[in-house]
Amino acid sequence: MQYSEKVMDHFMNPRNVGIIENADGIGQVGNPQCGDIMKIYLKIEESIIIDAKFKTFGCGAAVATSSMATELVKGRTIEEALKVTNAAVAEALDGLPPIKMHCSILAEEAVKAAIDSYKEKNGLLVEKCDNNACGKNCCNIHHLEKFK
Amino acid sequence: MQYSEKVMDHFMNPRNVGIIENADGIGQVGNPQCGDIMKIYLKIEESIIIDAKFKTFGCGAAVATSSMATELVKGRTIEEALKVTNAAVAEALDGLPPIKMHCSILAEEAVKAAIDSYKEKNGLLVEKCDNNACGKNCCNIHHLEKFK
Amino acid sequence: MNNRFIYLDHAATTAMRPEVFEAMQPYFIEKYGNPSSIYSLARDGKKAIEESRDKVAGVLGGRSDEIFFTGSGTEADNWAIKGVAYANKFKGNHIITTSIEHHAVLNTCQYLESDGFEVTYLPVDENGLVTPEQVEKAIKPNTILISIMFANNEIGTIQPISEIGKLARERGIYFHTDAVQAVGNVPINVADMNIDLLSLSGHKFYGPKGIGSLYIRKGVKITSLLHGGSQERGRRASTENVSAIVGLGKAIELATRNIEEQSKKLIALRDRTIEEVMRKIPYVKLNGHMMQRLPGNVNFAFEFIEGESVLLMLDMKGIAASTGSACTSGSLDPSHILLAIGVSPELANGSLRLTFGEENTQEDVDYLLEVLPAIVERLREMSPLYEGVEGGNKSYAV
Amino acid sequence: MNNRFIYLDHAATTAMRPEVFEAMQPYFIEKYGNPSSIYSLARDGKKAIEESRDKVAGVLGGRSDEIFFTGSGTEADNWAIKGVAYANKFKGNHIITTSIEHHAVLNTCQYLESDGFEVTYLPVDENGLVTPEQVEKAIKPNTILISIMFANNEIGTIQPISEIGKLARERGIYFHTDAVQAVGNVPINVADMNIDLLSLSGHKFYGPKGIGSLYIRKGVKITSLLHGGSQERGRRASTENVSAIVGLGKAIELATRNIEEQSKKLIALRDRTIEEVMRKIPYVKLNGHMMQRLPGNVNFAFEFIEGESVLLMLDMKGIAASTGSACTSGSLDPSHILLAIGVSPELANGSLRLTFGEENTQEDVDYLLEVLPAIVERLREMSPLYEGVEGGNKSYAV
Ligand SMILES: Cc1ncc(COP(=O)(O)O)c(C=O)c1O
Ligand SMILES: Cc1ncc(COP(=O)(O)O)c(C=O)c1O
Repeated sequence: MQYSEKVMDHFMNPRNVGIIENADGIGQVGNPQCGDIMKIYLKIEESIIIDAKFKTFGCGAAVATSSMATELVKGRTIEEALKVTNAAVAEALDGLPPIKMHCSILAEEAVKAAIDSYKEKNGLLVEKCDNNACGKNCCNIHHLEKFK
Repeated sequence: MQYSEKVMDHFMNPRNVGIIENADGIGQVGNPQCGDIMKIYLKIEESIIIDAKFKTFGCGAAVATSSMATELVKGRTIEEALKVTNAAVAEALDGLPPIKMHCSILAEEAVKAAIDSYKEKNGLLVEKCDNNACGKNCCNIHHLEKFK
Repeated sequence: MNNRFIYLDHAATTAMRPEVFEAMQPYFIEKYGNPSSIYSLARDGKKAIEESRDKVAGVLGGRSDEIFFTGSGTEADNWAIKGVAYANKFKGNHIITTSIEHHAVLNTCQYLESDGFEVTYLPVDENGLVTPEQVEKAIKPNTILISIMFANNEIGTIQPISEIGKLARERGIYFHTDAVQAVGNVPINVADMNIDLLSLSGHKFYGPKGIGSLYIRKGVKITSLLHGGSQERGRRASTENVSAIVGLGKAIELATRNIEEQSKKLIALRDRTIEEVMRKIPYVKLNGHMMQRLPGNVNFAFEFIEGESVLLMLDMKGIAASTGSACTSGSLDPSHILLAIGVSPELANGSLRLTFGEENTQEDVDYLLEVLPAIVERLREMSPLYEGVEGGNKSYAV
Repeated sequence: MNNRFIYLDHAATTAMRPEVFEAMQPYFIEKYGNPSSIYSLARDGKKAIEESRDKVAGVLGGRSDEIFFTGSGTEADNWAIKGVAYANKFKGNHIITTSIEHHAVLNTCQYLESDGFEVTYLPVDENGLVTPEQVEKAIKPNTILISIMFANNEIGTIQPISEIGKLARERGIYFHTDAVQAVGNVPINVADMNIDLLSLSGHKFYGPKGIGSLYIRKGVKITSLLHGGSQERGRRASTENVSAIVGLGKAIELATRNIEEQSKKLIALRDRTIEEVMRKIPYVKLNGHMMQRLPGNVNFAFEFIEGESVLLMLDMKGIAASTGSACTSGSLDPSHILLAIGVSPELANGSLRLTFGEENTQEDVDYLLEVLPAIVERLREMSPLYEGVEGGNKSYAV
């Protein structure tokens, strides 16, 4: 395992660890059997993410991608935040080892899930995802062939 | 291949190389396909081997065993010489590597063949060997299972 | 950053002893001759190989002509199992092993399954033990080989090898043991223990990497794995790796010279670590057997956190350790060994293996005990699974 | 005894270059971490392995992810042939090779024959060459693999690899070449030459013993030979032999840096030796091709004398050489290679192989030319086959 310095920095000094009381959106993806759980809390005012926090159970990359994802979405509109891809998270960390790319997907999905929960609470959710592989189910992500 | 010092001495400074003109007995065993030919010349007077010489085509052990065999039979009666076994030749050389033991057999057989030729010439040969494996045929010796 | 460096991963590999390196050195540049050659340059190498073979034979209680050098422990395992399987397939096609073998054995057995062999993977109890009775029950008329590891690489559990050897011998079934983790740590005698084949690997006992050995009892029917030249009496081809063979010989000699004393020392480090960690850190489980355990092996499962994170933080503190889980092996699945002893997948993800070796001291344990609790606490603080646990909600699923 | 030492057996093995040893040294004791581990200690080793892989790929003209490290050239050969055979057995069971391969290929093929494969051993001409036409004619609908050595280890003959590669590729048949003797001596490019698999061995080009490599073109279907851990991207298990891998990378880099210049130098030594020996010594035959020949390879057959005796006498004069015959290999049969090029068994017994390497000089050749004729003469004087030959009776059976 060769992590970039950026990954190690975000692992050893993670930004935005913690919880937000009365968060506007909370998203949790992954499960402990797969070895990673990410829980992201968002504070949203007028469609702008004014604060983001996370708690993560997982490997170094899982912590670092959570940290980076929260950094990347803070201050953005939810529409902008929805466009933060896993690739963008990985890139912002100067890359991830191939077998750790799934962590960046998890981070992307955790942000989406948190925004979804915000939208749902506020009656904004138009389309429902009924595809099991869309990221609600960690084990599907983990075993996507392209990350093997 | 690890030869004893004695073998190397008898190889580098072989005793009794050469031919005896008008020899009383000449024995040749082996064949070039097998990689060894030994030819032994004996000068015999009143059943005593008063001189022995050899020519050998073969490996270090073949030369050394020829050298040693001629040394061991010189001055002996033919009856005594017939009792010089391959083991005795090998022992006198401080041993031979297992895959080279066949050379000592060849030396024993070359002496026997030379004495046979002497006996035959002098009408002394009582029993004839009609067993192909008795040493007249090199290839049988070389492939004796116990030396593999 | 931290200047301290403490290596607690001796089960993964060990640093070569300086004496081993010194023994090897002449064979790199100076005495480089091919040992199969006849000229003087080659002679020393050839002699050195045979001396090394004698040492290995002496340590294992076998004969020198029963010792064969291989390119690794993995090769020894592959050779033993495939070699016996293919040489005896007309006698039978059933192999017995355990579910906690190293992948060098497991994957070889799985390969053989794809080629028509039948393999029984015996389950183990919560401590990682198989019983001779289990083995006995699994034997069928077509059983040709029993392969059971001497000691486990993750949890350190030592199997009842003598008893299994005895019952295998009584039934005329070949018995192989992967002793890669055991050699140099626990006494072994292939004759007393009725072992037919035994694998070992140099770099696990302060010897070189890329060299192993397979003990093959005289008379065992086995085909070659590497075909080619007539090295190793025609059974394992390839130009002899003289320096590594010499190094292995030296290393096994040194590792077994004071094995009891060394073992006592390691047990002291191990037992104090176990005791203190369990006292200082809540929600932790010791994996493996309490007594039947390699002297230097400790394996914990910490709840609510994931193993790689612990390793990375330990590394930042100058401690090298490993986990039975995912990340080290390039696979994302939790350890098959921990699952086999009944650890839940979530808990298996939180495992930490500490394996002590000859240079470790009680000061190292002091330091470990100083930093580990804080690391575990810090990661738990970050874990969504730990939220509210302190308030009594003990565990999610142990 | 003699203080001079001249090594003329570079085809058997070579002394490690000091630079190679230096490159390896840190990985014996200092940077001993298991490259699969995640802590810092392991990182250097892992990086060094990948750098070495890049070097090998660069030299061969392949991609880094097509290079796999093995424990030897023999392992690479075994893996290539068995691996392709078993992975493609449902496509076909026919393999084409030559009668002059190294035993690592020949014995592997023979093993496969015992397991239901069909092998064609192509004959060679008197110079040791196979033609692409022969290969083409031997191809059958069930042919899955062609394995033809790049250059021969005894007689140095270089095969028309590009042409064979081309026709194999056109027909979708895998092409393996044992390049153990060629790497570092002649330029190789796996892409240009349409090579699918290529074996090499570190100790033949001033690198360490006990390390080799197999090039496997992306997409080639091949099963593993060593099953176990997920090293080498899951294809070749076992803890990486870091120091040896680093050494191999360094060695291949150095051996191929000035390959043309070095080759010219060796050819000069070779050709002068051939010319002068044939001029000075009667009743001698050059084995192998005059032009399509490894730069450093000389192979003579002397009539009336036996090879081992020549070697021993050369050794006493401080010259290390080898013979294609019997004694070196632990077998008593004459070289299968010499027999295949039509040398009679008796003459094959009198062969002498001299293989030059980087440290040899024209002075070495001077010395050889000084001592060799006398040795040959001396042994002929001792040989019963030579009796009376000088008087015109030229030869017994060439
Ligand atoms: C129990 C066990 N068997 C086999 C092996 C394989 O040994 P190596 O990696 O030296 O091939 C190892 C270590 O990796 C091991 O711990
Ligand atoms: C042509 C050829 N192939 C394969 C080998 C086997 O290589 P190693 O002995 O390094 O396994 C050799 C040398 O011994 C060789 O010359």
